[in-house]
Amino acid sequence: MTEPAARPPVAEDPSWVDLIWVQFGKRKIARGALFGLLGLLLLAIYAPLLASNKPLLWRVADGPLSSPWLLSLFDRNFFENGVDLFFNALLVCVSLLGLPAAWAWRRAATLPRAARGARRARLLLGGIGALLLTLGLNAAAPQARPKEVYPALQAQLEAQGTPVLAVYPPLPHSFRDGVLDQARARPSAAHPLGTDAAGRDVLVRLIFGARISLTIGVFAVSLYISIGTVLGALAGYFGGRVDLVIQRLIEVVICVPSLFLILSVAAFIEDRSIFHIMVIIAAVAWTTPARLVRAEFLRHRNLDFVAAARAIGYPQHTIIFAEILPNTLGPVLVSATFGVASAILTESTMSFLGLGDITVPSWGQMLNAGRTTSEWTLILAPGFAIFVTVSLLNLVGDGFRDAIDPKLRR
Amino acid sequence: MRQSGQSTLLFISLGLLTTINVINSWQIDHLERLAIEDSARLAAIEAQLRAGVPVSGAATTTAAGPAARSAQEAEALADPKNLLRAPTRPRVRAAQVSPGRTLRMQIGQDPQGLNPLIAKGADVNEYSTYFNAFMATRDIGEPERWVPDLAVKVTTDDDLRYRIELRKGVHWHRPAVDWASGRYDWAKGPGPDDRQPFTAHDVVFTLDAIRNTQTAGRVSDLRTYFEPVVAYRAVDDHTLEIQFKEKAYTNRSALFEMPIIPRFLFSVDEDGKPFDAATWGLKLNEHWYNQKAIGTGPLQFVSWEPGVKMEFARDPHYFGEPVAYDRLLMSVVKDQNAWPRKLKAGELDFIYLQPEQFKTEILDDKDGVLLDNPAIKRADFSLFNYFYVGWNADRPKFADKRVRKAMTLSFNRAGVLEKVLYNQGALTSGPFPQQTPCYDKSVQPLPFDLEAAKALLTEAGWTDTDGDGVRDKVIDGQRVPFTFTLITFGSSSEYETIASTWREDLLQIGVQMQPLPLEWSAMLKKMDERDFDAFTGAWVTTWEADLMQLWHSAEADKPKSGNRIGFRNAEADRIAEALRLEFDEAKRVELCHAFHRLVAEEQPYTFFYQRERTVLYWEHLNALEFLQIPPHRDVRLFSFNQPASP
Amino acid sequence: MPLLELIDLRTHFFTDAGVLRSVDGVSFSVEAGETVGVVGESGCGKSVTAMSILRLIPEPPGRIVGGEIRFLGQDLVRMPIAALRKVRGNSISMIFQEPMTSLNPVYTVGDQIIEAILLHQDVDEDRAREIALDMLRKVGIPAPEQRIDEYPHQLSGGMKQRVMIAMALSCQPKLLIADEPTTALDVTIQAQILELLKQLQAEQGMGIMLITHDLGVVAETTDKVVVLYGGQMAEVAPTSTLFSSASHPYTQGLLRSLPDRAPPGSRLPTIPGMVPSPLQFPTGCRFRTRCGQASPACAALPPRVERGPGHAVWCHHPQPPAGGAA
Amino acid sequence: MLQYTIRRVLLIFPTFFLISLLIFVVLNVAPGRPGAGAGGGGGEQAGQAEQESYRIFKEQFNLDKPIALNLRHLTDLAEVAAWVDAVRAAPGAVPPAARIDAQERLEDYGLVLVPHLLVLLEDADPERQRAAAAWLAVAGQQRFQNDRRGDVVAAREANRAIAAANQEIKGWTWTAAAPAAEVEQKRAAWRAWAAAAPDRLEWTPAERVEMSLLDTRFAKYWQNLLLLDFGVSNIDRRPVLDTLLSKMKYSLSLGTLAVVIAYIVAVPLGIFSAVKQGTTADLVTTIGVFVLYSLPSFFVGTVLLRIFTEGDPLALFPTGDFETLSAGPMTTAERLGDIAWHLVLPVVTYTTGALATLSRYARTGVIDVIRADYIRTARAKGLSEPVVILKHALRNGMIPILTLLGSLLPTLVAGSTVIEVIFNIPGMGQHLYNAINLRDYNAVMAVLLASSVLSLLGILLSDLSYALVDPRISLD
Repeated sequence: MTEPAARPPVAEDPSWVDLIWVQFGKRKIARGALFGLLGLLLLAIYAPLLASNKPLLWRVADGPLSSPWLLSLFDRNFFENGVDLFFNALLVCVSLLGLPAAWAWRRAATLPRAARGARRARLLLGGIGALLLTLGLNAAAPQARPKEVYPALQAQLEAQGTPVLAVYPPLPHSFRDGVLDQARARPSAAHPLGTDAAGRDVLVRLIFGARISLTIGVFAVSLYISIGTVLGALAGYFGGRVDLVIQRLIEVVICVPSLFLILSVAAFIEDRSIFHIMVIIAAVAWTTPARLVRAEFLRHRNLDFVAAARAIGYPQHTIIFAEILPNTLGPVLVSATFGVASAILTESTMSFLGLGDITVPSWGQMLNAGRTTSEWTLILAPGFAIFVTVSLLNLVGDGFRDAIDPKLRR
Repeated sequence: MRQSGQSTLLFISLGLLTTINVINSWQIDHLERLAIEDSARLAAIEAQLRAGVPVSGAATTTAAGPAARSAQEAEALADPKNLLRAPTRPRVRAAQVSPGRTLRMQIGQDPQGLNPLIAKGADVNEYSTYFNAFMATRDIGEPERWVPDLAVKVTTDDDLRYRIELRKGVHWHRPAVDWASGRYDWAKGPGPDDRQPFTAHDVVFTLDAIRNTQTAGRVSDLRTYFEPVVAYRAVDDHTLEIQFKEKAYTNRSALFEMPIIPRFLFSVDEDGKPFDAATWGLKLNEHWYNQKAIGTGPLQFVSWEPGVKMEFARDPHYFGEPVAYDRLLMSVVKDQNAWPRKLKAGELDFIYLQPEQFKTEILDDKDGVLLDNPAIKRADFSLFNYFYVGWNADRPKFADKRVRKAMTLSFNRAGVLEKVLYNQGALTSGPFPQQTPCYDKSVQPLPFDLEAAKALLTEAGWTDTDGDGVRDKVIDGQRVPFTFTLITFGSSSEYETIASTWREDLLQIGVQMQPLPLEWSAMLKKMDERDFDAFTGAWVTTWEADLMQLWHSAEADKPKSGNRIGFRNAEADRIAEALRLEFDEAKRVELCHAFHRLVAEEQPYTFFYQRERTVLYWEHLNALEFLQIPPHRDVRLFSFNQPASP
Repeated sequence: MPLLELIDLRTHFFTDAGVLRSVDGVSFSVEAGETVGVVGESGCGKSVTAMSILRLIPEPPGRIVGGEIRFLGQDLVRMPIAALRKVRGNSISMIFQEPMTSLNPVYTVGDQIIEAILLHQDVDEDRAREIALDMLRKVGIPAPEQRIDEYPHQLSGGMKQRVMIAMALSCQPKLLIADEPTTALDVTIQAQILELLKQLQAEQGMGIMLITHDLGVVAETTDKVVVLYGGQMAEVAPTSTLFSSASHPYTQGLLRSLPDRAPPGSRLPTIPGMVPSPLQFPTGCRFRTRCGQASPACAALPPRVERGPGHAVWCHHPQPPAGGAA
Repeated sequence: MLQYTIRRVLLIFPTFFLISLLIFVVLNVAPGRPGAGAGGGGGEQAGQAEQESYRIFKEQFNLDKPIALNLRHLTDLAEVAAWVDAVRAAPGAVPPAARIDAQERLEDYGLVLVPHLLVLLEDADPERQRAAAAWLAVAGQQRFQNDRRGDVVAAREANRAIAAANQEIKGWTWTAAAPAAEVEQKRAAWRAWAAAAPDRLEWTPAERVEMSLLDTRFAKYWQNLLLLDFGVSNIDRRPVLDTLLSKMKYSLSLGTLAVVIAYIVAVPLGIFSAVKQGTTADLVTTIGVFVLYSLPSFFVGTVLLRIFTEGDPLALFPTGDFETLSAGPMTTAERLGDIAWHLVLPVVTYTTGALATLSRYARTGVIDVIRADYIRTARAKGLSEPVVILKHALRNGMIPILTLLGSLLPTLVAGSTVIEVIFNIPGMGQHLYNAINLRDYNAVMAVLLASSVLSLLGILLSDLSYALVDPRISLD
């Protein structure tokens, strides 16, 4: 929630964002759901800390102490998916910079408004910079993979009588490497939700699935919000022929039933990855923010403060992006929150129908695989995960909507 | 109170209407019920009448077993020059016939159509054995023996010119059209139920259709066999002559197993007007009757609603042994997960089990009671196929047979078969079905041996020189690491499991493999363009071995050919060519065994396994029996152990 | 017996932010045939008082927490809701501030008037329509036969308010509560409407409770004035008395800010400060934060001080009449 | 109103055109060979890939044409020569992908190639001449005319001539071993053939423009579309429209039932929740509705199937399908009962999803109006609470939810893929799913277009119904 860099000369209540925040805070359920989401995000970020078959600490006899777990975080042969690498980079950044950043953010609140915005923008940029740096370092790092299968190695060494110090995460299983001998195990202490056909721990995959689902939701929505906002802004601001063309485009896209279109397009892409899926979802869903933004623009275009901005000679793009756009933030934010939920649902529906990316542990994928078995846990666990995430998002979205819509305020 | 007056009136009239409606519906329901009862009674009377009247051509089946079915057939079988021989056993035991029963089975998807000449697919081939008869069929007991079907006698002197004597008194099924409309009166024939007779002219018409380049679909596969035909003609209504250009072992099976379509129906449009000679091939592709079935087989077509069901009924005029029940209902159930549920609910009589279900229903079944119902039984049969991993021999990495062998050694086939595929099949070491004599049982599948694999790779020059854990080698002056991409069939999750398991093992020997799941069409494109390192695949095979398409080096250079891996081996070429011309069974087996040993040594494929199928069925069916040869499932073999419907 | 008598009425709103004591001890009465003006600044509780009478306060968050509303001797606060409905629109009618939105847009004006007539009078539909037409004619709507079948959006603001009045008066109520009936209208139409009300009052002899912030209107139309401040009584007096000898500093402030009382060319005097938020009313006299006469004593609740017949003021320091006024 | 309606109806056509263009392009640029879907799973059968029949297949479905813009007439001699050489090159000399590409181009481009091939026929290299003649025999083939519509007799007559001509030129090729005299004779035949119809081999600029725009898949598709011909399925070769219509009844029954039930439940629920806004009852309803909303329908369907069709105590319902397939003749009443019994679980699944949205709309709608001044007026008139809500609040509050019905039209008819797949209901959703998996372009196109048309109509209907319900809106 950054403030726009340039303050409009005759803007509406400048603490509008705070106002919404206060209104939102009054809704206990929505606030709880937001904390739930935050927890989910942390779960996704810290997934490797919860579950990995690489020991956090490892020492053979009196040899040097090492952390195969730490090395594995940026091993592109182990975490081969870009999503996982991104989250691992986040894990490092959040762990190292999270607390100082939060402290700095809070401290910024004591500053005067203008300085606060700038400070927070700088903080945000710094955070993104740190993330990119981590990712870059990771790309530059050698991609050798520790070949050892640690639990097996430990057993082997101990059988030889060599003392081994090994500290594993609470769930010492990999989300990826299955152990054929343990395939399709019923729930037990070692595997609280059992294992799947390849002998992979279901709970571990569920946790890593949160990364996939959140990524799909957030990225697809950011993508289509960007497209939609730009197109909607253009249509609403310029009107006339531009509006006509964009309107037609919107009309064309909304007339084709979206799930049908998504399924058809997905089926005709041969090597589907989750990035394809995100793009497809975005390509179909951008009309919602476009319409919202366009409507807001039409409403604001003739309002006094825009006329005032124009009268004192602000360039056109400044008017669009610094003055009208912040006003459209509210409805777009609401639709984005619901959008994330529906993107997650769409992805799991696609996976369920066999049109997803089968290489990633997405929840829909797991549910579809679980359907062939008679194990209730394999159906209920991913189903419940989807349900909880979507519920949380919907509740937060609902809270935002109530907070933004004064009509529903009590 | 105008308003209340109006509404009162409205309510009264509404009430009246409702009452009238209820009474009406009740009356209609009653009438319908009467009508249904009447028609059932009529059908019963009809069946009784028919039972008393012998039908021409079809001597009522007796318990004579393998005995000849007609005088004509008996005479023909007596001729020692006849290529066809008496069957070793009948398909149906007459005592089992249960009138009034419907056999209910599931099919996973609709066939492309029901014209066996146009529609492609293993399913159509199977269904056509229900409604169609062929020139000759393979014997159930001894598949190398041809037994009479539509033909009773086939003779040849040189394996080039065949003379065929057709069975007399056979009629086509009555087309399933709206006869009452009068539009189809042209299709009526002189036979019983206005049927049209089957003659040699139908065979000639079929051959014309196959050789007409305008036709497309399954015919294009058949055309390959019939292109080298010099001439064919109908000598008379029941005699046929055909001359091939080249002698080939495949000529016989092509001729005998060719689907035959009736001329009276397929040479004309829906109003009975003959097609133009210039374009009739194109018309056949979209013929109005392609979505219905017609034939001379034991079951006649009743209806097909795509996505819902397909129905067949016993043909009362069938010339051979009639099937043991009245109707065959195939309901389309696309979701495989629903199959066991539907069986359990009694909506189906038998189902195929998928590997996952096999695990769930059979391996995990503690009490040994299938689907928790003691009345459900199990049967298994082995399919004519083999799964393999193909190596692109044109890629430097896999040009070396030691490398290919190392790949096979590092693939824990037995483990995967057990854990992922639940032992629903058997490991295989060569390209022949294990039930056929061609399969050389002395050739054992390679073991899972990572140490041996490491040794072979080192021997082939692949060593880890830079210590990054991945072997490398200098090829064309460049140091390349041993990494490769395995294209897997993306629509099935078991491949994903198999690939991820294998990848872990390959890492142990310093090879990095990246699985790439692709849709079938994308996979096909990559294979056609030879743009792959390795891929997973499966071939469905036939009883007789033909090695030309997959293994001959001439095919290796053709784009879009079956020899996608670029296998070029002079010895293999020699064997494949010799096998085409060899008619002696013992010598054929020898050639096959030689070839089997050759590929086991060369490892162009990593041979994986031959799949088995498990079937669950209700015990009101007699123990299920399956054919050794494709399509394996033959509903003519199934029968109920209760005489009539409950 | 007065037509309507409010005794120590208290209506509070219970919100997340706290309790809003919008009406906190209001007492006055309305006699038959009398017009009582209720004045005060925005947020002083005028409208809430009016709505409390017919118990139209949205509940929750609002609630009448104390006091009595006696209408012809019956306490409306404790009356069962079914009985109250027989009073609503029948013996007590209401006209609202916003004629634009007070009529249901999806029904014709005729439907909406006839609905009320059918509800309270034992007549059939045809007769109800006649009554409605009659009323429309009475409130001065031209071509009522045509207008009766039109939708509200087809009428102008003044017309709508006339329709509202017609609806309110269609059952010959004994009391009419008019909540700023003319605020949203042009000045000329305002006068017409007030004139109409006066005329109809003369015909039907009903009591009118006229809520307004416009002292000019009060002077012209009312017999008695109730001045509210912060949800509490400030002063009550016959209209002429109030204008001549207002005693509450607030009332005096109000009167001073009337344009016709200030010398031409001079700056219009105003009451300093702003109306405090209902959440933060001061204790005791709620006006003390803005009052020039405030003393420490004002922290206690102000006493009711009788200043003459029908004239009372709630103040610790009642003022003598402001200088020189009529 | 009438004028507005007419204008809106007319506006449907350009929009529909754009939609069809969008879908067409999206589906056609996607890689993957039509008709090449499925297969694979249990293994493929070795077979000769026959070029001839694949070419006929492509021709039949216009797949040999470019998607929306045909610039093939700009092909020059060098390109054609390169392709001819690529196809006849020695094994291994040309990458397989390039060879396949060259071959497909030579097969697809048709008459455009003829002038260039005629030049190559005069090439010095006899092998090139031979290849040129072989490709001329392919490229010179004329298309048959459609003899199912229009002047059938004339079309048949023409087709006979075309067939004869095609047959004749097919013979004008020779083998590598052919004697020089035969080669010369056949080359002469080609020259004479070219000279006989020179106008066929040259194009005026106008013809080129026409070719660019009209000799495309999209143009051909639209030509057929104008005659309400959606083409035939490239899987089972039935007219896709027939299949579509036969599927519609299933989706329609399921959809209508589900929507009606959803409305019956959702509207009172929404009103209840709105009237009780802010109370515990409202909170519970809102959260409950949210829970339903967040449950993916495939999850609900799967779990319901598990619970209510398996297991002894709760095996209450059939395991899917629209009706009992193996049943004998039934009276209409029995059949309806059978269908209803089959539809219980699908409808419940369907409803859980729709319920949330609808009741949410109803609640918001009523809340929007319940604070309105005219509701206060209605109360002040002495109307009882039910009358206030049902007569005054509902009519206004229900405007959005009523108009929503219009936008539900496509869902009603087109059904829900997920539910139809899970419950094996052979409706349009399942049909689309299968068509997608089988790469049945025409069927996918038809389903998407049909549901788009329904959407367009739904939007129109919802706008019109808005005007009917709300007197404030005037459309003129």
